[in-house]
Amino acid sequence: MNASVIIFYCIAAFILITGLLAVMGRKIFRSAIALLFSLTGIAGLYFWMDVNFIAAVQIIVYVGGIVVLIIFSIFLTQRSGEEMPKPLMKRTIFSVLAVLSGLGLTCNLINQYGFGSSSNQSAAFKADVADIGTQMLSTTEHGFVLPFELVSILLLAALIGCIVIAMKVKHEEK
Amino acid sequence: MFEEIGTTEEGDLIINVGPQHPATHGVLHLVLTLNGEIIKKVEPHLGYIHRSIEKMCESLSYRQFIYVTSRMDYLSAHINNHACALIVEKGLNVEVPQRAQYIRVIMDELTRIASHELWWSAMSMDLGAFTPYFLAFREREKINEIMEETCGARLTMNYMVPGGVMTELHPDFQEKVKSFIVDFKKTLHEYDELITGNVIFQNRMKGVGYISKEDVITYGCTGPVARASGLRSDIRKIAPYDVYDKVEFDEIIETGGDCFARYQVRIKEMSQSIRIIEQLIDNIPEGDFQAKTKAVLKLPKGEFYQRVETARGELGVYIVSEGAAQPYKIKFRSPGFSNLSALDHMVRGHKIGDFIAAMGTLDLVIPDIDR
Amino acid sequence: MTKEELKIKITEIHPEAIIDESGEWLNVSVEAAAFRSFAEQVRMDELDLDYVFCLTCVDWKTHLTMVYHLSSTTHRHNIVIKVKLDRNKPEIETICDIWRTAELHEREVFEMYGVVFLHHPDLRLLILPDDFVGYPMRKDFEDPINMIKL
Amino acid sequence: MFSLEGLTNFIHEWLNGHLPATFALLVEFVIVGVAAIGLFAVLGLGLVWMERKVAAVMQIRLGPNRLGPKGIFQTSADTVKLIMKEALTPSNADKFLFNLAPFIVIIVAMLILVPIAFARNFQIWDINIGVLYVTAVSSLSVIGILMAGWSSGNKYSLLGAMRSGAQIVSYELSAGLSIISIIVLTGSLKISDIVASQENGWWIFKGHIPAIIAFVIFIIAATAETNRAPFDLAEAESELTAGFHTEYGGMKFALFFLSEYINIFIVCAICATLFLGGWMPFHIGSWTAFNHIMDYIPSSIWFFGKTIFLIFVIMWFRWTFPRLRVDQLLNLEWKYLLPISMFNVLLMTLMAIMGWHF
Repeated sequence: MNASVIIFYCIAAFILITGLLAVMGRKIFRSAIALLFSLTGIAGLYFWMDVNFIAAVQIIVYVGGIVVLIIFSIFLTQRSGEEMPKPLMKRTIFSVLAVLSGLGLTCNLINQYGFGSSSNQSAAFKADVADIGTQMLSTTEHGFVLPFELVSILLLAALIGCIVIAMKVKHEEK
Repeated sequence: MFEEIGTTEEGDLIINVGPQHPATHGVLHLVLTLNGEIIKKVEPHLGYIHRSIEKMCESLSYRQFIYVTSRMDYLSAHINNHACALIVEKGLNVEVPQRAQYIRVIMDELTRIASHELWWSAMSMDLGAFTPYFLAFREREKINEIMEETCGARLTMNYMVPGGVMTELHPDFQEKVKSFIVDFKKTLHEYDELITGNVIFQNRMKGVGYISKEDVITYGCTGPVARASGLRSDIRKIAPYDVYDKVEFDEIIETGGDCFARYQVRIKEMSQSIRIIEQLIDNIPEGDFQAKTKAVLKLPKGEFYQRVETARGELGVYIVSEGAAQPYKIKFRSPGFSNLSALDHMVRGHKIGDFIAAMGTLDLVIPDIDR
Repeated sequence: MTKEELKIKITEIHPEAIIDESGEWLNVSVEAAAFRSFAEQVRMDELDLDYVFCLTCVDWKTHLTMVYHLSSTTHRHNIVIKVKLDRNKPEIETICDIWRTAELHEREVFEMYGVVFLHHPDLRLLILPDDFVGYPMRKDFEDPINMIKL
Repeated sequence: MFSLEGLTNFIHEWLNGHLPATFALLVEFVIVGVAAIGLFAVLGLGLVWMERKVAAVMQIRLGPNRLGPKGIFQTSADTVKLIMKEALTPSNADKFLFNLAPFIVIIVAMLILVPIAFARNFQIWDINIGVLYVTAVSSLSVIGILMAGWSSGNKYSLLGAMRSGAQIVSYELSAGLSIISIIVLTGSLKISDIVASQENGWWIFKGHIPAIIAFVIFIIAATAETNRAPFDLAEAESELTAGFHTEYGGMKFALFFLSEYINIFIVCAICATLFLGGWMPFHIGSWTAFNHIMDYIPSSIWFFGKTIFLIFVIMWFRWTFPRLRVDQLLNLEWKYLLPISMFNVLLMTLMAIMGWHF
C-alpha cells in the first residue's frame, strides 16, 4: 500500500461520510454544506487521477453553480435554521431499499469486471485540454459535435424560459 | 418595542437600524420592514438621548436657558442661541446694536457652512466614499478655529446673549474669515470634482427619495429638504431677523425633490452663505456689541414665538410667560423632528441603499430630534 | 391676508370662535367639540392654512390647552388655534390626516401631556420607554430620582 | 544574476542528494507549505499597511506613523491585538458552520495561490489548466461567505451574504470571459505558457483594443469579486453594519480580513500574468538590445511590481468612489459588462484567426 492509495482511500472516505451527512442531516443548510464537501471531494478524486480539466469543471459546475443555487433557494425559504421533521417510516424503508439495490448493482459490476490496474488507468486518462476541445467539436465518427450542440440548444431554451418567467409584467403607469 | 424584532406574519423581515448603527450618526433607532431588499415601512423609535430640554428650561432663567439650547442641534449651536436671544429681545423690546446684529449674522452663516460641510462628509461616507470626510473636515477646522478664538469654544459656542453678543470680536477675526472665504471658494470646486460629478454618485442620488411639494408642506419639512422640492421656506427671506433684510442673497430653490436636489441645495447654500459673509465682513459698524439689559430679565405675561432658519430648516421657539424670571412653558419646534417624519414616505418601495442615501440627505442630528 | 381679513373670515367659518388680537398673530380659541370641523375648514377654505409649524400643549394646572400654529405657504399668513381641554380626561380629535406632520407631534404630546388624540392611527409612546408611567411635561410631574430641582 | 530559480533548483538537488525521493518530496511539501503561509502573513501585513498609507495620502493625513519607520509595524501590532481578543460566538448562531466559515475562506485563498508564477520557474504547481483552476477554485470562496452570513443568525449578515453571493456569481462570468479572450491568443491554459507567449511584448500591447477592453473589464470584475469598494455591498458598513462578518471578532474576523487582501493579491497577480506578462520583463518585439537590458531586472521584481501597481489601482478605486446600489451593481454586470465581454471574445477570436495581433 503506497501513499497514492492511502490518499485515494482518504478521499473516498471523505466523499462517503459527507455524502451520508448530506442525506442524514436534519438541518437543511448543513445538508447543503455537506453536499458541497462531497462534491468537492469528488473533484479532489479527479485531481488525484490527474484529470485536471474534469476536476475544474466539476468544481465550477457543481460546487460553484449548483450548490450555490441550492443555498440561495434555502436562504429564500423560511425557517432554514430549524430542524426539519423526521421523515416518514415508509420513506425511510424505501430509501434504504434503494440504497441497497444500488450497492448490489455496483458490487455486481465490480465483481464482473474488476478494477483495472492503476498503470493502465493513468494511461487511459491522458486527456489533454486541447484533445477534449477537438473531440467536442469533431464531426468524425466518434466526434461529439452533435450532442454538444443539442445540449447547448437545450440550455439556451432553458435560459430563455427562465428569462420569460422572471420577466416583470410592466404595469401601465400613469 | 423590542418584541418587534423578527419577521412579520407576511414573512417580511424586520431589522433594526440603530440605536447603534454606522449610518444613523447618533442614537437614532429606526425599525425597517423589508421584503427582500425593498423597504415596506420605516418606523422611528426616539428618545435615546432625550434630555427633556423643554422641561429643564422651565426652571432656568432667561439668561441661562440659551446655553442649554446649544446642545439641541449641536451643529447649529449659534443659530439655536440666536433664536433664543431674539425671542427674549422680542419680549423685552430691546433694541440690539447694529454691530451685534452684524456679528450674529456672520456667525450664523459660518455655522451654516460648518454644518453643511459636516453633512457633506457624513453623507458621502454613508454612500461609501470615505475621502470627502477628511476633505470637509479640513475646511471645517478653519471655521472651528475662528469660533474658538472669538467664543472660546468650538462646538457649543454660547456666544449670543439677550441684547447682543457676549464678548468683543477677536482682533484677527475679520482677517481670518476673509482668508477662509478665499480658500473655501477654491475647495467648493474640489467637492464638485470629487463627488458631484461622479456617475455612481449621481445614479445613487437621482430619482431617489422623491417627495413632492405638496407632501413637503403636509409633512412640515423645512430647510433644504423643502427647498429641494420647490417650496420657498427660507425664514431669512419670509420673516427676516437682524440684518438679513439688508444683505443680498438668493434662496436656493430646486424642483427635483429627490436626493440629488437636496444635495444641490445644500452645496449651493454654502456659496450663498459666503456671499452674505462677504457683504458683511468689511462693514461691521463700530459701537457696542451688547445692549444694556437688566440683571434679571422678566418677560411680560404673554406668548412669544420666534422662527429662525438653522442649517436644517425652521427652528421655532414658543415661550409662554407668566411674568416670572423663568419661562412658564417653552417649546422648541425642531426641524429634524418634522423632516424625519417624511422619511417613511420618501423611501417606501426603495432599496436599503436608497434609504441610507435619503437619510443622509435629510441631514438628521439626533439631539435636535430628541431634544 | 391681513389680520382684519383673517378675523372676518374666521368668524364666518366659526362664529363662536373667540379671537384675540393682542399677540403677534391672531389667536383663535375653539372648543374641543368643534375643533375638528374648524380645522378641516381652515385647511380647505381660501385661508389655505396648509402647514402646521408648531403643535404643542400647555399645562395651566387647572386645564390643558392645545396650541396649533398654522401657516399658509401661499398667502404667508399665520394663525394660532387654541383648544381648552379637561385636565383629567383630555381628549381631542386628531388632525394628522389633514396635516401629516401632526402624526409624530401628536404622539409626542400624547406621552408628554397625556392628551388622547381620537382616531390617531398609531398612538403609542414615541420617546419614552414602553413601561413609563406619568406625563413628564405636566407641571405636577414628580420624579425624585432623575429630576433635580433648582 | 539574482533569481529565485537558482534557489529552488539548489534546494531540490540538495534534498534529493541527501534523502530518499519520497522524503525529499515530503520535505519539499513542508517547505512549500511554510513558504505559502509565510507569504500569506507578509502579504496580509504589507497590504493592510499599504492600504492605510494609500488612504492617508488620498485623504491628506499621515496614516500610521508611530510603530517603526513610517508605521510599518502597526499592522503587526494589530494582528497581536486580534489574536489576543476573545473569539465570541453568538448564542443563536450555528456554531459549527460559524466557526468553519473563516477557515473555508482562507483555505480557498491558499489553494488559489498554487498555480501562480512568482518569478521565472518559481511556481508551486504548473498545472496544465492553470487559469481554469484559478477560476474554478475562486468560485468556492463564495461558499465561505454564504456560510458566514447564514450561520451568524443575524439579519444584516444574511442580507450581506445574499448580496455577496449574487455579486460574485454574476461577476465571475465577465471575469471568465475576459480571461478566455486572452486564452484565445495564447492557446494554452497553462500559466507558464501564457507568460512565455508574452516574450516579445505583453498582451495588453499586442492585443490591441480588445485586450484593453478585456483588461478594463477584468479589473472591474476583479474588484467586484473581491468585494472591494465601490462594490463592497456585502459588507457595506453604512447599510449592513459589516455585512456577512458582523458577528465575527478576534482572529476569526482577522481571517476574513486577511483573505480579502490575499484575494486582491491573487486577482491582481492573475491580471498581471494575463495582460502584463507576469514575471516577463518589458520586451518590445525584436529590439534585442533593449530586451536584454530589461532582463537585468530580476523577474520577481517585475512580477511584484506589476501586481502591486494593480493593487494600488484597486485601492485607488476604494478611496475615490461611492458605493453602488445592489440593483445598479447587477445591471452593470448583466446589461453592460457581460454583453461587452461576449462581443469582445468574438472580436478577439476574429483577431486571432486573422492574425491581426502582433
